[in-house]
Amino acid sequence: MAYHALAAVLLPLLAFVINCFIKGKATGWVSTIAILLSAVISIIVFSHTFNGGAIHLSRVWFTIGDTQLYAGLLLNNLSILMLLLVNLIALPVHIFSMAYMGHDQRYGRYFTCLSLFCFSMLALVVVDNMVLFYTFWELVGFSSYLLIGFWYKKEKAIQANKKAFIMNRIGDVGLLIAILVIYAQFHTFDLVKLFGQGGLVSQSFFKDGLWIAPGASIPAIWQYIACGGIFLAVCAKSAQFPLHTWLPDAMEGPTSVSALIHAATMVAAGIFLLGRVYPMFNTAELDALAFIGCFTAFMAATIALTQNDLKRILAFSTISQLGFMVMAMGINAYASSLFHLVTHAFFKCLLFLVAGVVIHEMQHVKDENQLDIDPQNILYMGGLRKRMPLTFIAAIIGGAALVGLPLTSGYLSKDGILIQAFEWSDTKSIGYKIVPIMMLITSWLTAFYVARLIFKVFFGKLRVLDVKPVVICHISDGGWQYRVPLILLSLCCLFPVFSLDPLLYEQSWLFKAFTTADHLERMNIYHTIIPAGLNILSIAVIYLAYAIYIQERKMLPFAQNNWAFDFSYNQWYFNKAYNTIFVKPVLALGSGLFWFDRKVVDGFIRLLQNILLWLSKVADVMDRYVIDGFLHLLTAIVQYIGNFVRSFQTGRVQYYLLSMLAVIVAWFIFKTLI
Amino acid sequence: MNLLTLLIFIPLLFGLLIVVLPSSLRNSYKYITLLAAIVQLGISLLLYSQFKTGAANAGINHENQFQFVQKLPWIQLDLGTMGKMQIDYFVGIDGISITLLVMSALVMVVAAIASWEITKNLKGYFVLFLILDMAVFGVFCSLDFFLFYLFYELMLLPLYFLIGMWGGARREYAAIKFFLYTLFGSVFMLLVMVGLYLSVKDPATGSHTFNIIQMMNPANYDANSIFSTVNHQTLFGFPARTVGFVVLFIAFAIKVPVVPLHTWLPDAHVEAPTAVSIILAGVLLKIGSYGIIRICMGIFPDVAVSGSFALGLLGVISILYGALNALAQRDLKRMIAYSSVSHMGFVLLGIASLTTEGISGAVMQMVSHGFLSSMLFFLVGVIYTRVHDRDIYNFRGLGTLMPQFTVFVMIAFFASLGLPGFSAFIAEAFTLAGTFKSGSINGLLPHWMAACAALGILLSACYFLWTLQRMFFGTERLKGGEEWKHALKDINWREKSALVPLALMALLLGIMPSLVFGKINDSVIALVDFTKQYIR
Amino acid sequence: MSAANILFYIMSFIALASASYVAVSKNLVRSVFVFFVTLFALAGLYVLAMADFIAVTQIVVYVGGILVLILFAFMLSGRETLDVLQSPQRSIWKIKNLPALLIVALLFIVLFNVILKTDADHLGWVSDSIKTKNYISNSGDMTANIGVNLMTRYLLPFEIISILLMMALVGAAHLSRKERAE
Amino acid sequence: MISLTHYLVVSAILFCIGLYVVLVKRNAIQILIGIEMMLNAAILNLVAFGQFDRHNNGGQMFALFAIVLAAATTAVALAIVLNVYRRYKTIDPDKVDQLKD
Repeated sequence: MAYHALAAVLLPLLAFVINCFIKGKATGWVSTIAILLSAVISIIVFSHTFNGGAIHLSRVWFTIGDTQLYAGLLLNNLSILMLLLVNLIALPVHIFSMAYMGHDQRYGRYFTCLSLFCFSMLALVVVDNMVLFYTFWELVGFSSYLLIGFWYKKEKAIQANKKAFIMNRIGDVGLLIAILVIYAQFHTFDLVKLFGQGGLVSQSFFKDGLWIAPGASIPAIWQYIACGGIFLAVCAKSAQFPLHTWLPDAMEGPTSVSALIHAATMVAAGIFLLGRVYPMFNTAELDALAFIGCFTAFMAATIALTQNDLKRILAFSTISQLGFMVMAMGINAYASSLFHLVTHAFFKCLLFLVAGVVIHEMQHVKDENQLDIDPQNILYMGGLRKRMPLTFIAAIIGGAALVGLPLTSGYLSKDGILIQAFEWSDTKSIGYKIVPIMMLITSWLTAFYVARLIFKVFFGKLRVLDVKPVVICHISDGGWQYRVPLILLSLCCLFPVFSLDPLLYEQSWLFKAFTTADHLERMNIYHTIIPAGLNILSIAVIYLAYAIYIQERKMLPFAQNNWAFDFSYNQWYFNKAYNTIFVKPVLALGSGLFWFDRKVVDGFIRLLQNILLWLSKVADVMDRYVIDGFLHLLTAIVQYIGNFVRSFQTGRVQYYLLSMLAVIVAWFIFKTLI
Repeated sequence: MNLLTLLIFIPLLFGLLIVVLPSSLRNSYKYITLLAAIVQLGISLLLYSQFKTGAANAGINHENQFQFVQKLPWIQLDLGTMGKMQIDYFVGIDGISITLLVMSALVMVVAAIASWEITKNLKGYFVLFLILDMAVFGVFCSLDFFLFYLFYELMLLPLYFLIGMWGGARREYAAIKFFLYTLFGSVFMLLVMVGLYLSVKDPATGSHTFNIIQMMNPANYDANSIFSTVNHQTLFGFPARTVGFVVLFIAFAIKVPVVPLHTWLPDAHVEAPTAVSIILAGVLLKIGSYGIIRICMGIFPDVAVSGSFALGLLGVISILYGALNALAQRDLKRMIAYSSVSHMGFVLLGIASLTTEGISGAVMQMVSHGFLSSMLFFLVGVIYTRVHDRDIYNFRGLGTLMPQFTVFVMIAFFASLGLPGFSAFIAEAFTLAGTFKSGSINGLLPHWMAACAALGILLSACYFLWTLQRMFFGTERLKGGEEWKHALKDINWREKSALVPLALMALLLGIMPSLVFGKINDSVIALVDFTKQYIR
Repeated sequence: MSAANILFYIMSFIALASASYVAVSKNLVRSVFVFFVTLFALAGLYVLAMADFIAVTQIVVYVGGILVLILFAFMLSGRETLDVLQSPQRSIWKIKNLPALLIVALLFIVLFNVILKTDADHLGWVSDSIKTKNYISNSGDMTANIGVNLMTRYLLPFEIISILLMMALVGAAHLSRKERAE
Repeated sequence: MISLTHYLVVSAILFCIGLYVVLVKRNAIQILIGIEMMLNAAILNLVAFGQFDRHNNGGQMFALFAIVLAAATTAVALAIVLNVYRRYKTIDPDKVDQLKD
């Protein structure tokens, strides 16, 4: 089976390599067939090995010093599930893309990148050691970078992909540091050895401020730093506070990409990472995780209330739902978290594809009528339910799943999380109650913005007509490439896929696969009251939205000019704050250091140089005027004497006589005087 | 004929050929040079394939474990009471040199291809180029300190002229700066070399020797000599061995370059012609770090151990400082030059860790940076030859105009910023792993150094991505308008033939690091064992 | 002071003054004629030194022979010499004559010094000659004595001198002969 | 009786003047005059000392010879001067700087 899984991973790579060398429509088919085969294989693998114990296959990759590095596959429930999930999401998205990107000039490049992403993502979920994990962790970020910036002439898109990559890099650095700590501590990168049953991590313990592992010890702070690094990685990849701001911007990429990468798979990688390294965390760290997730969920939901960009609303909703999952991890609801990951992947992908169809049609309207509108702005939409019924139904199903209404998959997973959150808070002090309560509120907020979205888009009348009264409208559900994925995903959003009992999440096969405990009794009141209360209130909230947006009643708290609205609309001012707090200071630091480099370091060198120059000038002056001057004086004297003497040396006989006489006289004088 | 000797002196033969050829055949010079480089590459690959691994071939401080050794008596003077002066022509390689040899040979081929753009005074250029080529290989192979120094100095002169005569607008300034910097370093190196010579005696002959490997053995030092390992002599009030180490380290650190001795690098790079930039970044910087491993650590392991904290700190400072500086650049070439400072900081950090992972990572980084920086400078050269401008702000949307070029730029940038799958990732990750492990294993470097150095990876993403976004994406807008648009043709086959091997090597080493690690492992383990005895 | 002394001073003054004039004069003709005066004055000094025959010879040979020869040469050398006459140099004390003057003055000082040191009046043989009355007084028979000595004691030098004189005259005649045009 | 010293001094002065003339003059004839002066200074000395040799008349005799020799040299010298003049059209000895034809 391991080789089957390997084949499933490598098929998209093969497609990527082929696509690097071919052009045109064939690329789409290559990629789609590859992912189709991969999906089929992964279904086979899944059916054979799920709940069948882990398969671990590894080969020596290379040796460094005396450490051997292995490359291998680790197929346990988690990775098999993810393998299947990624393939099942990727397949409809590929089909969808063939139509959605059909008219793009760089169609081939798109599928090349998409295949690269699928390969990286599939590899990420099956690899068995930290180095390879990091490798593919970053490669998914890279392919996401490529795809966000796919329309590279769009200024916003390239700003967004830069931002996405850099924010992900922050997380990567965190993960890298965590890996370094783990490696220094346990001398291995192997996930099984580290985090498996009775693995090295579970053998380690704290003592006297040291983190002691078999064979090494390190100050305890480094355990916290490692976990902090992992949190950072999770926050970056899964768009959690404080590193969430890249995800809304990433919506600049093609919608199909958003559906695959930024809704279903890549952003879930953070949760997957948490699942992989779960034994690392101690209680305090898990609590921190819960608070991060809770806060993110709430914050993103409030922001989603006021956004007008269709994809941005969905992006914030993704952040919010990811917050749910992170929180679930934090409250020890490991299985629920993964359950929600899977259900969320389906319904969010569905919603994005719906958005894709809508935006595609709006773009048509825009192009055909030469309107100056943003095709993603929901304020221009409306009344689409009659023109695109299938899409409408898909949106209703997806929305219901997102809100968590009964009979959908979302109901099962989300309610499970909420119930466990309440149970968890019971074991803690009263302050921890804030977590489940916030989550409840978030759920209602979710209901509100989903309702708002659907009402604005599909109900009422087409508001484009306000801009230009007469428009040509060819709005429809589109071809089979649109319909098939929508139907496929819609089906996956319904309860039977996960559990035969539409009301009890505990009965889900998926939940059972990850729960070690056998007792699934409904232990307390929460199991009844929460789903009931939640859904009744949710429906009330939806009615409220209906009242506001369809019946257009004025409700005071929803005025568009108070501070709360601004706060939400501007996404809590995070972008601005980050710009002022981090980006500008770093750039300023860079410039400052460059100044330092030029003026101080180089300046010091130049000062030395100047001193040398000055010294040499002094030496030059010395040389020229003192030493040389002395010589010049000498030569001048000699020259003068020479000139004087030369005046005798005229070739005249008499002067020779004179000089002879001079000698004689001198001799005489000499003799006379002495 | 010894293969190494052949490898070293082949450029000289071809250089002589160029000297002899009349100027009317000047168009053939570049082909001759390319041929020389390719022959060298062939020989180095042959060496690589014949290179034996295993603990018995580790090299480092065992003379008989070196491979392809050639040892000929060269200068032997009877100095009467001072004993005999013994200088050998002594070349040989171990695991640390072999990968660098192959890397240098490939970079030289690329540099030869990049030399196509040179138009004036071809004879001088190519002869100097080949002399430089010879000196570089000589440095990597020589095991006699005198020979090493000779090649080391021989490198300097051609480079000075290559920058000073074929460089950009401020070439004289840059050339002089480069020359003074490196000369400053090597002059002091000479002093230490003589000191070492007078301290070390060859046990076999009993006379003083320049043999590097003999210098590594503490037993070979005279008890009363200046660098004696037994009696701790002092020099200006400092321990003599420390002074010796620091002086040698400064000489090599200037080459690496380590902050704060780096300021020659941006100027030299900016002014140098593309081919020289490639050699400078691809090969010469490695000579600095190679010298630190082979000479500083080999001869003064005790000081290297006690000073490793300072070395590591310098490495971390180089990483962060170089990266932040790169962030502030407008000149593309200058930015890449600063990124070199940052990346070479990893090498120093890895060496300072004195762990197998760290040193392997450092060697890997040397090889990887050799390929990647060559590629980066070649790419800058492509733009520069077309429009004679390198200001990042003057370009926008090059991706539309030069799609293939942009693909290579993206490969080079992402490989440089440590994208997994490329060599730099393996190098940096294991350098950091070694650094971090050092805190737990030998306690030389504190843990936080690795964490700080990891920030360098983040910063490198910032400046590379910023450049990518600013120059290559977006709608096209050029300072030179239509004129530039016509000038900016996509890369041609010649440029591709230089870029493809580099990109492939970066990718290959990222996927199969064993190509490097397999050859260097034994030597690295031997080096770590050799230094371990000094760790208290 | 005797009359002889006064005569001596007068004569020597004339001789030296005229010689000086010859030295400084730029006029060749004039200097030649002033040179006569010098020679005459010198002849007077010879007389005062009891050598009247020499004085006569001096006048005959010099004035009659040499000076006439000089004048002839002067006349024969023609225009060149006259050019010199026509362009007398203005400054007498030219700087380039200074070294010569200096040397000459120095030489004079040296000579004067030597003369003073020698104290010629009290040289041994001079004192002897005064003691043995072997000095010439105002007797007037010295010419005969010269003639006898010339023919006896100094015969050989006399003959050699005469041959020399003849050779010189023949040579001079030969030299000043006009060359045939070739 | 006039003191010998007086004669010697006069002779010395005369000699010096003659020497000066020889050194300074640019004219062959004038140089010749200078030489004659120096000769006369010598003759004066001979004559002056000749007073104290009554029997042999050595001084006077050699004074006589000297006068004759002076005449001979003058004759030859003047002949040369004339010849030189004929060839070079000058009697400035400085300008006579070619020995050959």
